[in-house]
Amino acid sequence: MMQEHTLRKLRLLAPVIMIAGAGIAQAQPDESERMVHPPVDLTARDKSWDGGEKITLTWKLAEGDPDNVSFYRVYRSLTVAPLHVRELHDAVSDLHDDFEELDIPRDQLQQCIENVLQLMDVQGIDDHADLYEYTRELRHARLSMERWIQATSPTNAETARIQIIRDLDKLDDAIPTYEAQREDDDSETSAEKIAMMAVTEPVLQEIFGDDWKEDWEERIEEIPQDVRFQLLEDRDQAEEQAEAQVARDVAALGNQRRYKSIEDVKPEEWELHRGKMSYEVEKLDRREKYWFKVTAVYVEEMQDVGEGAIPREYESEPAMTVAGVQPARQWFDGVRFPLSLYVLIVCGAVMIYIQIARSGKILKVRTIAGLEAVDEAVGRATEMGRPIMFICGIQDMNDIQTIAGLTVLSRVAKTAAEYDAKIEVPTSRSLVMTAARETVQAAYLEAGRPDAYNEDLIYYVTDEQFGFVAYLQGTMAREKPAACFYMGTFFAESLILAETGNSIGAIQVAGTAMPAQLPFFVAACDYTLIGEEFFAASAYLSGAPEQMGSLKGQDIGKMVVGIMVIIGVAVATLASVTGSVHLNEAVEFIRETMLR
Amino acid sequence: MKKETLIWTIVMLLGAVVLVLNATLRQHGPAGSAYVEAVPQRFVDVSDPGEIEPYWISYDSEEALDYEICAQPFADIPAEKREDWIRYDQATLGKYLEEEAINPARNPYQFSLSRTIGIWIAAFFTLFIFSFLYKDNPFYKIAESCVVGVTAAYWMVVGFWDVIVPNLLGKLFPEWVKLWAIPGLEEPPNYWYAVPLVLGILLLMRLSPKGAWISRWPLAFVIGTTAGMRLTGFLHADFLSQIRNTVIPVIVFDPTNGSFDWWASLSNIIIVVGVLSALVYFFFSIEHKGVVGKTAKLGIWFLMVTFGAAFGYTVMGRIALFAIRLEFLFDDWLWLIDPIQRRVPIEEVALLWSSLSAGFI
Amino acid sequence: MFEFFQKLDRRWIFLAMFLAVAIPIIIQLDFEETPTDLAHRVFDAIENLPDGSRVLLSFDFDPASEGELKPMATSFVYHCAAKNHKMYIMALWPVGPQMADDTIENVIKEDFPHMQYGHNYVNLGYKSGYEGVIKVIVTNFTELYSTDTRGTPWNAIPMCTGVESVQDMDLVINISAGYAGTKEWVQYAVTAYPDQIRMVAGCTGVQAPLLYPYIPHQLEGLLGAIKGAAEYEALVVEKYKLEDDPKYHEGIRRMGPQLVAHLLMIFLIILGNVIFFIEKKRGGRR
Amino acid sequence: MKRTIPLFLTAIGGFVLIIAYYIPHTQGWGEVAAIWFDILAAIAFLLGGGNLMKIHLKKISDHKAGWAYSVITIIAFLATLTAGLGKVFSPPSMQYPDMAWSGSYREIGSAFWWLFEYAFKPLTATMFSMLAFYVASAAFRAFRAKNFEAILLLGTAFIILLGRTAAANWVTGWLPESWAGLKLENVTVTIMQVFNTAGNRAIMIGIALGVAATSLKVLLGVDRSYLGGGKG
Repeated sequence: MMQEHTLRKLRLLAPVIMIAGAGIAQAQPDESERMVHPPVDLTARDKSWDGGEKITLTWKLAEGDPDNVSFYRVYRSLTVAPLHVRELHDAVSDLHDDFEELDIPRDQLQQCIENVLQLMDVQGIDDHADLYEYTRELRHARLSMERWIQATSPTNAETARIQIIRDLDKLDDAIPTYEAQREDDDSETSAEKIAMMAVTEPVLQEIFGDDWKEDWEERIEEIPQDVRFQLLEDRDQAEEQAEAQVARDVAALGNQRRYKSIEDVKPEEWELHRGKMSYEVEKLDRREKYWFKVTAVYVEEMQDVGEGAIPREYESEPAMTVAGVQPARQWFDGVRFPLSLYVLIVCGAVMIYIQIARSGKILKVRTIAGLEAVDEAVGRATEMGRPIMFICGIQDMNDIQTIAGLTVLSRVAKTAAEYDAKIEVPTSRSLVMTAARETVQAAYLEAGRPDAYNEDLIYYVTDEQFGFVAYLQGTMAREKPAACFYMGTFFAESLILAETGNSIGAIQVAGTAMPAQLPFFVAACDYTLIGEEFFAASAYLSGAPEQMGSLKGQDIGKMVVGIMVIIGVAVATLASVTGSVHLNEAVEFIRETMLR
Repeated sequence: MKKETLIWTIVMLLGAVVLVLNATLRQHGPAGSAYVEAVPQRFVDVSDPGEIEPYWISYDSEEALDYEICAQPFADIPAEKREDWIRYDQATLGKYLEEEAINPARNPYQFSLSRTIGIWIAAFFTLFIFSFLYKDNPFYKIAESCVVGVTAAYWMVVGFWDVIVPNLLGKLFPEWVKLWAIPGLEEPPNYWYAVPLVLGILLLMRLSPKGAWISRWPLAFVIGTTAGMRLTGFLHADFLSQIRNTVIPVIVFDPTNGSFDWWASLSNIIIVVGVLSALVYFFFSIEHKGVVGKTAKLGIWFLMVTFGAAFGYTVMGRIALFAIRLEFLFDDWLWLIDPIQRRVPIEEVALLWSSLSAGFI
Repeated sequence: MFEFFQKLDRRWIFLAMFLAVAIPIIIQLDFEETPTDLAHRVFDAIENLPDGSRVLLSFDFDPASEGELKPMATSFVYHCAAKNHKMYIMALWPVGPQMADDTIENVIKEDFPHMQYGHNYVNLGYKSGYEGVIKVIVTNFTELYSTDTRGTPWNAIPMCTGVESVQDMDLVINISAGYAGTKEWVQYAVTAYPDQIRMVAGCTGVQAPLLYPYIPHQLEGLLGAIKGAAEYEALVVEKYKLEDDPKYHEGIRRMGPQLVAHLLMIFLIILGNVIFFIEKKRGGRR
Repeated sequence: MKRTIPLFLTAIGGFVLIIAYYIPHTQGWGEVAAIWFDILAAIAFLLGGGNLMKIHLKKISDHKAGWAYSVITIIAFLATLTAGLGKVFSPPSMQYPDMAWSGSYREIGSAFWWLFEYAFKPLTATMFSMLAFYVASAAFRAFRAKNFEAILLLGTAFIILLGRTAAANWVTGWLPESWAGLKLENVTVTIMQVFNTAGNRAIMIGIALGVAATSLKVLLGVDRSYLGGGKG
């Protein structure tokens, strides 16, 4: 049983790597032909002002880039964080796929792997209880596989062998990390378990005979006490030894840290000019320390592309980071810093203008065609003695358009109350019904006619879009409202409503910020408030000077857009014309930092 | 008016006659019939007597071979250790006939009355809704009343099972919910979810005349959080990202050979000009006169092209929707066409037509 | 005659539209499809993935848009299954899982009976929260999807072990009929992780114009409306020799009525304008 | 008091979420708020559903015109509600066959599924498909070349309508390869990618600003019409 342990050491050290090396060497017999220079001065630092999952790497480009370098391969040290589970699983399932693909007969070997996979799938490999079983299977699989690779005749496809060896390497990466994790957890590692069993098994066998496995647990009392004590002592000792061994292994791991490649990156043109490039490693765990290495890789162009051929790759010596870097989380998300500036500019402008308006200065704004129609429509409804229909979209209160629709409703309801017209508000959401009742009630109160307010005219129909529309279509055809307002979020129903309204000859005013529905409202309604105009409508309609301030503020926002676009386009065009490195960096800065 | 009623009565009678003929002249039962496949579902609890949690597996699965209890016939398993029911999967007449020819005694496919009624109801609902295109009528009103009732309740049910149970009850009282609704739930209680519960109760205070004012609190909370989320969300997603996308060079060179790419340059110029001019249209502070007016006019042109494009695209979708409704009527209900060959050969339709025309002659 | 058209009762238009769609359906009129570049891009995105890749399919539509989107769903699922991709099916729309079940029933159960639930495909079901769902699952699936629709815990689903987030998917396919749909996926998944998440989408005609700005950087390919579906279908049919299986011709079949109806629309626009100009002329003379 | 507390709640809720957006630690709060909103909306169903019942029962008891339709609505409503909440004919989940309530409420074969499949689905889909008719009549009536803007609108629609079917091939299929850019299907793509992109971008930017300003007005209490009666 101690064999297992030796195996473990073996795996960590020589033979496989030798085999693997041999395999790859066979595929690339003339590696010495080409020397790729490594990148230099690799530095890693925590990305500041982020959520603690990014580290920025910077390195000087390798000598001979771009002619002799196709790309850079970035590696990062394996963590002992949850990632290991996935790596392990990936490695095993890759192996499994290899065997499926190669059409190897279902011998013991593949059975082993399948058993492992099944174990992992069913229990999840976090389950400590199955650890022993599981690692044992894995070890069997490895051993058999190595034998198979050694034994296979040269007629076997070379690529297949290389593939398997690569996958074995991956597995090799994965297992120690996995065990190191166990070590960290302070639970029994598989090595310890195995060592303990190695001590226990012969004793049990001696006492209970060959079929001791069957029922030793029940018969454990039958073991003489002194033997039991001795056994426990031995087990403890074995565990200690194994633990020490694992610690040594882990330490060895630390020295020859395991890496995995995360991405192949090419320098941008301007980076080539600068001779320096950087890369942001994402998705890191802020509880971990990371080491990185970067190599330069040259891929030879293939002359004749045959089935299954692997292009030759020449990889340089790595540039490595010496100290581990731990990503940290800051209290402010720096990526969003420019955003906060825009928010401040836009909101600040709105607030300042509101303040200016409150101080009594009259702000001039242009007229919007659809808005005069509002009073006209209400007036006509009164004349004709028919109701007004107001629909504030089909979305719930968590849509700002619904809220904007309600503010328009407040104004329409006030006018209606003054004219003594009947206003009907069917809603498609319960919360909107509640809010609309508040709104209309307030409007009636403001108009000095709280008694005329009838709660039952503001009612809920159904949440379903087309159920709601079916109801509206029927109701509009029957009640023939003189004026219809559609203010809020609308989807496909826009045209059903507008066409029905049109067929009964109602004045229709629509306002929405749904670009897809605007054409239908534009085509079938009398007036349409397009996009931003819809949000502006409430300010116009209220007539309150402070509301006008918000419109001025919005214009400042549009000016910011204009300035940014013009500067950006100018710089981008200059960069495109001149090909200047600095200008390209500037464009990059504008796009990726200022407008992120 | 009377004449119209008469015409409609005749049309409807004729329709009914055609339907009856279409139903009766079919060789294999009335048109619009639905067929199902009965799939027995059998489960066995294979947990050991000592275990608290039962472990159920399908009696017919491969896994069942590992357990001794499944070696005996299903009926012999103790009643508390087994559960079974029949699941009815959608099937087609073609499959039914195929199986009937080979193995009529144990045909898993069968006629389904409930689903046949369903198809007929669905077909009538479809016609009722379309009838509104002629004019409002009692049939449409029936369909309208049904759709309101059914859909309102539908969303309430969805809200209950998909929101209230997992996200409110499941967070506050996981142990209890686990007992009856979500057996697999393994979460510690999260008492933060008492906040929406309290807000919800405040909202319901509206039902009592005195408590109406307090129901504004949850509403205020909702509106506040919505405003907060949308403010940053829109500025980030739409405002910034659209500016970023517009930062493009207006003179473009082909990256492969360095020659001037007039097409890409032109498109980029149009995009930049379009965005800026359309934005000028939305300016509120300045009247649309002079240069501003002209630019705004250009902006409107861009908007109009955008609207036209959206219109053209949308038309496609609407027609496809209508086509699928007609396919439902012609295929599932009337069995006039059979585009995906779900039934027996089409000659039946020919038979129907010939007998119909024979009837008329 | 002119008077009749001038005051044309819209019910005549309705009748014309009805006939324009109904007749081609009954006589089963169809035309050859020449796929455009966008459809090729979608097809290639799926085709060029190595076999057995992980693909997330989000079914964000309901029966109301089945006419346009179901043919796409069918072809997407067929294509992924034929390439042996692992399909993770989810939905941002409450009825999405049912749409998914229908498609699974029609495609996988019938044509790929060997595919196993949990190994080759899984239906993760619907989660409420619109784009909120996307925001969460781009970094962590299990936070929302602790189980699939059948109640199997995430870790017990074989194909889900090792999957942490949307970033682990090799491709996201979104079939969307509106909010929340492709736009939200682009905004909150692709834009947030441009290097990790690739996406193609099929959408309704209404949405398509709004999504064009995202092509090709954020969205590799886009199938717009039934036309897009038919083009993509034509590619799948050609590649996998499905000429004899009418199930995969739904989009192509539906282009017949589509064409006639479009021609009718064009005729109506022209007619409307002719009337308008005659009116103007007469009015001018008066 | 009746007005101040709601205003205060609005402002607090909004500003907290705005600030939370910038702090890595709290960036998830927006999602929590969204879930809470869903819960609140689901509870509000009681108000909406109650109101629905009230209106229709009132119609029935008053024997208003068309009260019989209200009876249909109420029957449909209650039947669906019972079928769904009670999971009628809905088999248990496969993992827990002994727990009657463990299955999905919309399992195929259940009563709720039946209502969905044969009532909900055909009714809503048919309603949706009526748009095919309305689109036609709108095109006939509204798409007239009254001025240059209208010409642009209908011209674009025209090209897209043609370009998105096999008809495109008939009209411009004869053009030689060197003129491929003028083929209708390519013109369609150009319109979509250039003009449509520009127009939509401007609309989207404008909307974003409108949303921001409206939100701000709500948070600052400048706009508080939704808060109901009472000056203050």
